[in-house]
Amino acid sequence: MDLMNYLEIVASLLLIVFGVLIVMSKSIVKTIIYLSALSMIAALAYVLLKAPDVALTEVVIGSGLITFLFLFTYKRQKKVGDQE
Amino acid sequence: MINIAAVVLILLGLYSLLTTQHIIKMIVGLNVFEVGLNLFIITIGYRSNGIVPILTRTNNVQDFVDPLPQAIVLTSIVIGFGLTAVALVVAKKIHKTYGTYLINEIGGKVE
Amino acid sequence: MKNILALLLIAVLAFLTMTYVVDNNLIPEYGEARLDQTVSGAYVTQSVTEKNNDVSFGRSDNLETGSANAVTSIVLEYRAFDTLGEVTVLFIAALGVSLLLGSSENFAKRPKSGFILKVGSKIILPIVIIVGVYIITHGHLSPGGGFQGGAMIAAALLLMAISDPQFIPSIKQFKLLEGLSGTIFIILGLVGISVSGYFLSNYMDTGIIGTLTSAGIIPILYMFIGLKVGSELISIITDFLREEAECD
Amino acid sequence: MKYIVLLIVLPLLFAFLSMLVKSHKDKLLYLGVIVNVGLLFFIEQGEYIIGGFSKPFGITLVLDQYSMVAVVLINVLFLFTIFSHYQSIQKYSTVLLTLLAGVNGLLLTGDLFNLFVFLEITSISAYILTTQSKKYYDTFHYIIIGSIGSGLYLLGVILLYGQFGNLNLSVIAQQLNHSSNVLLPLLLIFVGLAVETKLFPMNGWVKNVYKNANGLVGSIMASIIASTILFTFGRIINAVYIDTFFYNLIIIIAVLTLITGELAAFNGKTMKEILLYSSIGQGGLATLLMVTGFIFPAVLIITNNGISKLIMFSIADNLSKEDVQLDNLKGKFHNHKTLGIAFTVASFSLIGLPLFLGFYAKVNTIIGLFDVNLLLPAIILIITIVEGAYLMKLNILLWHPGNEGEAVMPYDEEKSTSYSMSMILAMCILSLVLFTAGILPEQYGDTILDKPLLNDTHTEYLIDMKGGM
Repeated sequence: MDLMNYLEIVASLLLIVFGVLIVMSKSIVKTIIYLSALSMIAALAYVLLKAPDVALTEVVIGSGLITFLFLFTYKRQKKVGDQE
Repeated sequence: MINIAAVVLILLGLYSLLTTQHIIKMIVGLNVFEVGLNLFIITIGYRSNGIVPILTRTNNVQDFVDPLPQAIVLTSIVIGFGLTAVALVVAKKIHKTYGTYLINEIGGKVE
Repeated sequence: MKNILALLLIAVLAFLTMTYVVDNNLIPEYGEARLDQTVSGAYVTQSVTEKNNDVSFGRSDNLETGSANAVTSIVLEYRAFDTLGEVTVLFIAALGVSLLLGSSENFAKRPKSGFILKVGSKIILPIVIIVGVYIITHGHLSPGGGFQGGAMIAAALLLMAISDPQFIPSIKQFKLLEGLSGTIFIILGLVGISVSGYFLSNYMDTGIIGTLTSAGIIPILYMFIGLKVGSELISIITDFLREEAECD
Repeated sequence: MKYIVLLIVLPLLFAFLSMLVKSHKDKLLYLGVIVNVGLLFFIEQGEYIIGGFSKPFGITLVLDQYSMVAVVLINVLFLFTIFSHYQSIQKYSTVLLTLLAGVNGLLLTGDLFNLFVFLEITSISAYILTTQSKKYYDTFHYIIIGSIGSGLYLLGVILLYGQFGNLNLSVIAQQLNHSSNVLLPLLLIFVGLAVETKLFPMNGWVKNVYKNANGLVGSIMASIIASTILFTFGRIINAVYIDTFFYNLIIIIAVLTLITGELAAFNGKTMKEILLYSSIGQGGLATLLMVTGFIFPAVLIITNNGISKLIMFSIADNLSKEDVQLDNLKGKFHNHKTLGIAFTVASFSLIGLPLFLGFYAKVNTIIGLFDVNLLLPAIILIITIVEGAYLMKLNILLWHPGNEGEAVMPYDEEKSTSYSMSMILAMCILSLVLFTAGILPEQYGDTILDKPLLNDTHTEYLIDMKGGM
């Protein structure tokens, strides 16, 4: 058990924790932020799995742009203000 | 290790997709599913003593991890982004038409 | 009721997948993948068409792809047709987004940005763009490539849009750029037919592996992919920024 | 012609070009479709490699007899669809071009991951096309189910890669033997494709999407995409060994799809409802034939269904833009006699009456299935009677002369009576095809299929694809 193994375990646990948080969370904004965090941790996992190309893509697209799209879609709901 | 987490993410994403009432959260569930799927694909090609599949002065191609799953995931992530963008725009349009993101409320208004 | 059904379905899938993943000899166990049993064995030594035992950085020349990054050589060489499909998916997505959101010229009034954001983004912006361009041009040598670099440049533009409320990207030029780089990508592929008889083949000299000018057609293709992906993402982002206005 | 890849690449090239010359988008679409149909005259069978890397390393395009029939059928149907509905294309011409590239890719590619990419191209184009009806919630439903389907498909493909170390369908098929355990990957691939094949538990989306579709989208979904996916499905199912459990499972699902689809069509209240449920039923029938290995009857059924559904969906949309109750359509065909005859020919062919292609297809199906067991042909015969009942009912209603004393519906009362010459021409040609293929099946078989009438098995039918069973 060297450092990499511990990191892998930590990353796996974090992935599952954030997955559960996404499923459990009631607030949509929180869900979106958790999704961004999940992507970030997935990128860490990609680095651990020796896939830097994929990690780079996941950070920029999965964690960055997708979060932006989600937030910009959801922001409208707050303006109309008739939900939940 | 990570492969089990990936399968759990796939299942969590599916569960979230099937049970939630909120359209945005369905798309989030779809994304969780995709993240899990992509992670799983990468783990198929992982070698615990492998190295990053990029040739430098100091390494040898024989030690590389499997690069093909990585290439597949690159494609898959970009495709997932396109899909998410389209789904979100349709969600926006739904909100504009029905004034809500909740499926049970839309169900009443569609008929 | 629906939840129970979903749980049941997922339990079945979980059982099936877990039996497959954990402890069987069907797929390689975690961390035990073997290159010699897959097609990747030939990809990394670049010996698909002819046997090639020794690949060493800075010495081997005229390899099949000449790209030091094995992922890049798969994405743009062995499975380049997938990449064409991939940019097409993004292309349709961008097209669909702009079709659905209409063409209102109004942009959302974005909130005024703070001092730190304004100044910070001015400092960060050129760095992000330079890194993006670097990633695109070094796609065959280091991690990254057209997709990542293009997405980074798009993200830089997003940063600009957030920090400066007056900033409105001109979508028309990006649409033109998108179509143009897609067309050039395909034409570069079609040239392959006339030169070597295969669509998207690497018909240029691949040079010495590890140098910037190596890998023949790959850096050129990646440049156009970068342009295309960047402009597609920018047009998606701009459409999302724009629609904000309609609902106010 | 050596360069089959042009069938996929040229539509894409035109799609990208249409971004540059926005004002001539629609002309590029026509040009692209016509060029593709023109290319069909030069194609030759064989296996073509892309990028110069032979299989399993590179991506290959497979053009055997099976995909030859499929490509010819789909491209020609696409041409007819475009020209009979050119008014409703509007700004969707680029999407249609990418759709054309996507379906050609699906039919031709011999690589499982490449197939996923084309599946996504096709389905995203389809999502965007279905938004034309402005029923966004239905489109959303379709997007979600379609994405789950393609995700599961990808999972199945990657498990196959883990097992066999490559992604080429025919190479994997050769490596399979009777002891290989490929149940889970195949199940996932099957479920993934079942969404688009409209098989039993996965076809909830079909109803709403089809019901609101206009003529263009309806014909494309019911005729072009449905046939393409069935052809793709048939290729995968026949290339790989299927173990008995899986085989029986798919047969049960296919039969259930057939029965539920046709019964729902029998109970259909509107014209489009009848047609869409009948599409589901025909999809089940074609799947059943594919699984049991009767490729030739399956191809006939898909061809027959593709042509008939194109005619019927186009005319259904032409009769009434809104999806009205059947009674309001009484005697409609007296105003459009030509279209009425085309519709009747299509529905007769769908039932399988003699003189039409459908008869040939159904006879082949039933004779073939007698070899499997007696239950399946019996089910199909009963279903054919049900099918005949509702389609005859529909035809009688539409040709109804009106009760005595009650005037036949006045001529130009409806605003929906607008139809174009090109549409009438297209419908006539297509129904003529159904008719000639029906009276001269051997001719048709020799020229296009080049195959004896009966007892063909997939092993001799799909070149280079060895399967078990």
